Amino acid sequence: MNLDATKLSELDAFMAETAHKTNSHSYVIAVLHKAQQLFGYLPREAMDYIAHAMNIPTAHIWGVATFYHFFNLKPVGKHPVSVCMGTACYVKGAKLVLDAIKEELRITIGETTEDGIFTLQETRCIGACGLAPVMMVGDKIYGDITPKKAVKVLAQIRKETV
Amino acid sequence: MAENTTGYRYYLTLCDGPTCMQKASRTMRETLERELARLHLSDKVRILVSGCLGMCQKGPILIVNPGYAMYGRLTEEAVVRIVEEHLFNNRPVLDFIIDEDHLFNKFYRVFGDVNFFGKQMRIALRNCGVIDPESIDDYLCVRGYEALAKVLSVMTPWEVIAEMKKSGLRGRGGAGFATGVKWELTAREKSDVKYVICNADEGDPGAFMDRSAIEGDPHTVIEGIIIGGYAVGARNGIIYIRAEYPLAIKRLERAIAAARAAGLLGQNILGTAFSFDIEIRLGAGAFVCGEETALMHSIEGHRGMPRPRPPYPSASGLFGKPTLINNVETWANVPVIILDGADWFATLGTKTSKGTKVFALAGRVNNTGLIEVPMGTTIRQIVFDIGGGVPDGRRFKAVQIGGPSGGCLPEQYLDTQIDYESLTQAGAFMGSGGMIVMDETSCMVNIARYFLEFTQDESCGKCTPCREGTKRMLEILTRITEGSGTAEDIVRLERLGALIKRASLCGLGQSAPNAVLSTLRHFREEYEEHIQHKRCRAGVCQAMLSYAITDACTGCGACRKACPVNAISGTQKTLHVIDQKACIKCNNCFVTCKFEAITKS
Amino acid sequence: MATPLELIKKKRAEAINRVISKGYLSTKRVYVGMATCEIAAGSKEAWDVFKTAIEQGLTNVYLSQKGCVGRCNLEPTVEVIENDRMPVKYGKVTAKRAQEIVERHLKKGEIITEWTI
Amino acid sequence: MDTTTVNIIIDGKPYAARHGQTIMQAADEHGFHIPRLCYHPRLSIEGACRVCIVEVEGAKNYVASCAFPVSEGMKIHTNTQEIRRARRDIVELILDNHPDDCHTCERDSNCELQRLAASMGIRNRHFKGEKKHYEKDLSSASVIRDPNKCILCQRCLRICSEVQGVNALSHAFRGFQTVVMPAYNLPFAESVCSTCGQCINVCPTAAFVEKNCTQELFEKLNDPSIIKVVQVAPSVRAAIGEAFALEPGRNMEGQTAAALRRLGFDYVFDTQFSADLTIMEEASEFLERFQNKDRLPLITSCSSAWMKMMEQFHPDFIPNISSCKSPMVMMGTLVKTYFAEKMKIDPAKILSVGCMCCTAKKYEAERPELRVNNMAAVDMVITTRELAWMVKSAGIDFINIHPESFDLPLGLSSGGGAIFGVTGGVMESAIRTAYEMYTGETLVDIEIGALRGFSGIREGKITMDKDEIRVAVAHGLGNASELLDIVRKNPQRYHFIEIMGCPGGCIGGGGQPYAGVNSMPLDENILKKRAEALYSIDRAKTIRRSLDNPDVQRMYKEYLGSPLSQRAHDLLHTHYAPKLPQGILPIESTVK
Repeated sequence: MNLDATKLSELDAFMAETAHKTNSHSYVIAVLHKAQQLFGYLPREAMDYIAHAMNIPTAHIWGVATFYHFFNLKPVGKHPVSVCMGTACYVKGAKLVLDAIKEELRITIGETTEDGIFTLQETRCIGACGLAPVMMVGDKIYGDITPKKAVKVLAQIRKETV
Repeated sequence: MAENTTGYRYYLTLCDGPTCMQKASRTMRETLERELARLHLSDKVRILVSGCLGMCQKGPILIVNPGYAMYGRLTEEAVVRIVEEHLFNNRPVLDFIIDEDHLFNKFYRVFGDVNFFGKQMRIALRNCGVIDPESIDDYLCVRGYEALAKVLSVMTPWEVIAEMKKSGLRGRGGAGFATGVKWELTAREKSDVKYVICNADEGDPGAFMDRSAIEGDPHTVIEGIIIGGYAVGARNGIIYIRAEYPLAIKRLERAIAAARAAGLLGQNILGTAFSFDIEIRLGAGAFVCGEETALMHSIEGHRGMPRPRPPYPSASGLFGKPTLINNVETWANVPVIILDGADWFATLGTKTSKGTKVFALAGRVNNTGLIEVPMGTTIRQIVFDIGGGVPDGRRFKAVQIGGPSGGCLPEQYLDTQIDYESLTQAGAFMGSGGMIVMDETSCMVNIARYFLEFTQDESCGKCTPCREGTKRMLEILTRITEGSGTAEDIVRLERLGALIKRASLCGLGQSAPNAVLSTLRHFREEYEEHIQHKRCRAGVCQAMLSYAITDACTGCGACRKACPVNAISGTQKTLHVIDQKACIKCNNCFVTCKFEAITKS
Repeated sequence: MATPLELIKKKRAEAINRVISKGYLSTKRVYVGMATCEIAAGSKEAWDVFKTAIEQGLTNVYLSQKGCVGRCNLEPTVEVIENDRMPVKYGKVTAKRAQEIVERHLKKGEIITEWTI
Repeated sequence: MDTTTVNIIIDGKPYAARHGQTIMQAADEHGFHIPRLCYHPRLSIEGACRVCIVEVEGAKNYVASCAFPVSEGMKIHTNTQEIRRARRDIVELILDNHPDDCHTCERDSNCELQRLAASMGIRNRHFKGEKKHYEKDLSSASVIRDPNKCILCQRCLRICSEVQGVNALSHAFRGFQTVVMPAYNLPFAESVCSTCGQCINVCPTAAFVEKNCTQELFEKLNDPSIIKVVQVAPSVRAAIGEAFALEPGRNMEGQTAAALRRLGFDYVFDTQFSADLTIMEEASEFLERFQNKDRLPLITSCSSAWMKMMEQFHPDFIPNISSCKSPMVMMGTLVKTYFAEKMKIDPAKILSVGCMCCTAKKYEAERPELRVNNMAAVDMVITTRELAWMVKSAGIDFINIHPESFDLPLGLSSGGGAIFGVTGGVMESAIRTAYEMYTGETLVDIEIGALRGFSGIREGKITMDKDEIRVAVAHGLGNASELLDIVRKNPQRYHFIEIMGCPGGCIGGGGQPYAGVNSMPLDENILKKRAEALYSIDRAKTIRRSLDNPDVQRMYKEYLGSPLSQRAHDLLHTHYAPKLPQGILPIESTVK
């Protein structure tokens, strides 16, 4: 896979900003954040690119990228779907919502639907406990969600996307 | 719950701290009630009793809202005049008003939401929900950065440290190490470079104190950090914050930029020789990075895995340099302590735990939310007075304090005071301040399993007890909740729990078994029921449930349609039946039925 | 040379002036909760309603955002402060409710008691 | 070093310790051997396995003795019932996520975990549950990676990064899912792994083992249509005794030759012979470059892990690398040419086996550019460990066997060939020969002290006629990279450099016997004894310089002509090319 040249130059610019700082290597997590923001996930080529640019062994980059849950190692669907599994949401039935979504989309956590529309993620508390249980599609938060409501919302989004 | 704020003309807050009590605040109350009745104001004025307001030398204290008139050194004669002149004739009595420019008290000016806020005392969160967090002007208006200016004008770093030590402030992130001592240890190290870190990697499920504090009042945290930098001789500050908090990050960035522009950060702060700057570093979704050595590894660009201590960060921390780490709430307390004084701060709270503590109150409680209460407040006051008790007429069962590292306390511990030692003794943990109320519909085994699943998932995998041990504990708990536990499983849980607690490398591992150990201690019978009688009294553990349809069934057929495995049969308008063998206990029918005709037991 | 304390007092005075010049002394001050939780609950929509109302000519109103006060189950919250009146805090302020608050409270001075906290 | 004395109490009795020591170090000095697993004296402290926990009075929790410093008055309990039980439970937890296949495991009876479990007295298993399951990685020619056996002690990745500077490995994922793997979970063969095999050396279990080809070899040895030829590297004889529980440092040259014949080899040759040949070529190459003012420093090429690393990490040094093939490959080449011609054997019928202290030689043997007349120069490489196992398996009484000599014409060697196996040895040998080649005089002081010992980088000077030759030696790939950095900054600093991929040189190779019951892998005292074995072979020889080896001289006369002749060039020299993936050398402290 070849990385998009425009995005790559944006990544270069970001790395250049950190390069002159003291302990510049320590900014690798920030750089990975930037790469994920640009590419939607962390393609191996991007990690390789960063490794060479920052002079950090690839195994080390891989170790960091796999340690933190925030980083996606596989491409993500157009609409990332996440169900909050924080305590408040859990107590109010988030698990049932998650199960319903799994069944509806026929994928499990970390997977993307075949049509590339949805990726299912599990998330820690997003701080909207008053609205528990909560589901997020992209940046939009759906509160007081039930298994049925969740399925309906997703169906609607799929219809709009296709 | 919605309180009619306009029904009363005035709200009075009467300080009920021990000193004020001694100074007869109780007789004041009687006088007050008598006078109000005399002027037929009883139903127009609401009297609230607050915890210690920390102005003991001027007590007893009475605050009249709206308007926020604070009366001090009350005497009976003063009360009579206040009722007559202020409450009846609407003219504040200037003679008794004390002019206190305390920082914390800003809060009372604004909130009439008395049930919820009456027992609270806001220090760390004093500006949250009061000022515009994106405006440094707003912050300056409420004496923002005055503590910093004071420190730079009239205090040496050692005086600042002495003040912090005197205040009795302890780390709000977990174990409660004395903040002043931590500062002193870092200050004593000789090094050309030192770091000051704000730990905002709040990861407890159901806790959002740090996010709220930063989103609501970022400058307070920043001011605290700068003061810390001055005290320990650092020039570099770092805020390590979860990437999952974009708004908080944005507000911090804005606040830092504004502070720089105002000469409050950067070179020669406020024209002095002191220079200091702050940068933001993002976490990336790892609970263990709340542990200080893991956090530093993460800032250094590594996997967030803890290392053995010593060396402690104060001696060898970030990039091997002396480092001071405190969490958001701890930093937010600093400016208040500097401005209002350690002596005042030390009057708040209990013998060993001073000041206030923020909690995220959630679960089966009427008023969920973020609260700040003086140390020493009882759990009962929080759950029932502030939280408004358990909804739907259900029975309180337990409260889980301290998130995944904490423990569950049953009813008989409701009168436990909030302080580090009392909570630990009871089997809970101050933690960063998650507080989840549970009623009879919560299964304690399932709750323990939930928290263990969390810590197990968040284990970094470095040390054996945590990596392997929590996995085994989770397997055992899962078996118990699925009805295949054995009597030895309890022994195994206790054995593993004790091992993990004492042998793990870091605080995450050491506290991981708490959820299990505390429920085993206080709710052992529930475990035994699950194992011996295959019964979950809360009706949560699906494997132990059986669903049945009662006579209330109208034969509408909704449950039949909702059942994914066609386990429900019945013709229209006749009683439906569930085939127990086919039922997968998915709960769909139970949710679907409009007539409460489906029971689970 | 001015001490830091003197400097900060000067800065505060300037800040107060700036806040006042933004209309702080207006008769009604409206604070909309704008923390993550509030925004998730829909406070941005409520904010837009107030903002639009002011742009369309609503006067004597000072609009500001604020952080979360902690009333999770009642978010989004909006607070209206008027001189010499008990501050009023509204809970669960949807765009629709915001519109009514504009019409009834801000324009006519009526406190919509059933929505107050 | 801080020498302040600290008084401590271990298990109720007072002892003296030094300020700055860890509890484990202090306890070790007083005869307390606290059980340990992830600890390794050459590596950074992890405190991860928690096996070495002790109780310290006043501490809330157990402390890891490998990491916790002693302090005045500290009261330590290493052996209470409670701590024994805690340690036992920890080891049990490790076992619960470990395959229960000890009897069929490569490390059976040689496994640190097994020994530990035995010492804990684990008789029941309480916490059984899910075990991890991963595919073995068989892609590498040298090293097999089996994550199922891994107990996450992190020794492998620490040695790979801290000692070797290769950083081929990292933890990936976390918690129960943590696995040690190369970047992107690619096959090991596609990584920057140098195949040095140090991960095998330090692994307490069988998570890393060499690619074993003993069964295949046994089969071939039974095939009468094949002429079986074997060569033995210098370091094998210095270490193989340890695999038979002999004390380290015993020279088992004769026993090895005899055992190889019992195993069925037709010809048993000595790699030390081709080491002498290497010196002839390399010394000549050096002098040629020196006199022609060609690119210097010349860097040795006999370590195959170093060669792979060089191509991936330091391709800018390719012009500096000696074009000489390694002694093993020179020997293999000559077996299939010179020897075959001389014996009138069809070289295609020859099985050429290398018996090496090294796992990287397995990779080297497969390099296509080293083929000779379209045949592999070396068909198969077994390590010292594999040889020891074959000897045992074949029922050969290795300890009591009557020593035998190597076969001629490829079995006679000088002392200079023997010391190839220890760091600095190649340089020492080369100087012995080059001096005479250059000056026409014999070097009197033949043992060059400055080049001996185990410090990571060593320098020396020798005056030949009026010319000063500055040389340097590095062992371990991490030191090699450090030395090259010095050269990058100051290209004129050295004329000649020896680099060995493994700590201590070949004697510390990735194919050497596992550490015994009372030692740690790569124990420096054991390395010293192995080195001494080779030095004493050298001392015992009358011929100590390669150019005095009469069989080498004969070979030039009869077959090769002279060093660097066209024929020598065709058969004994090779070339290098940059390889992917390109390695990355981090600047200090970027890796943890």
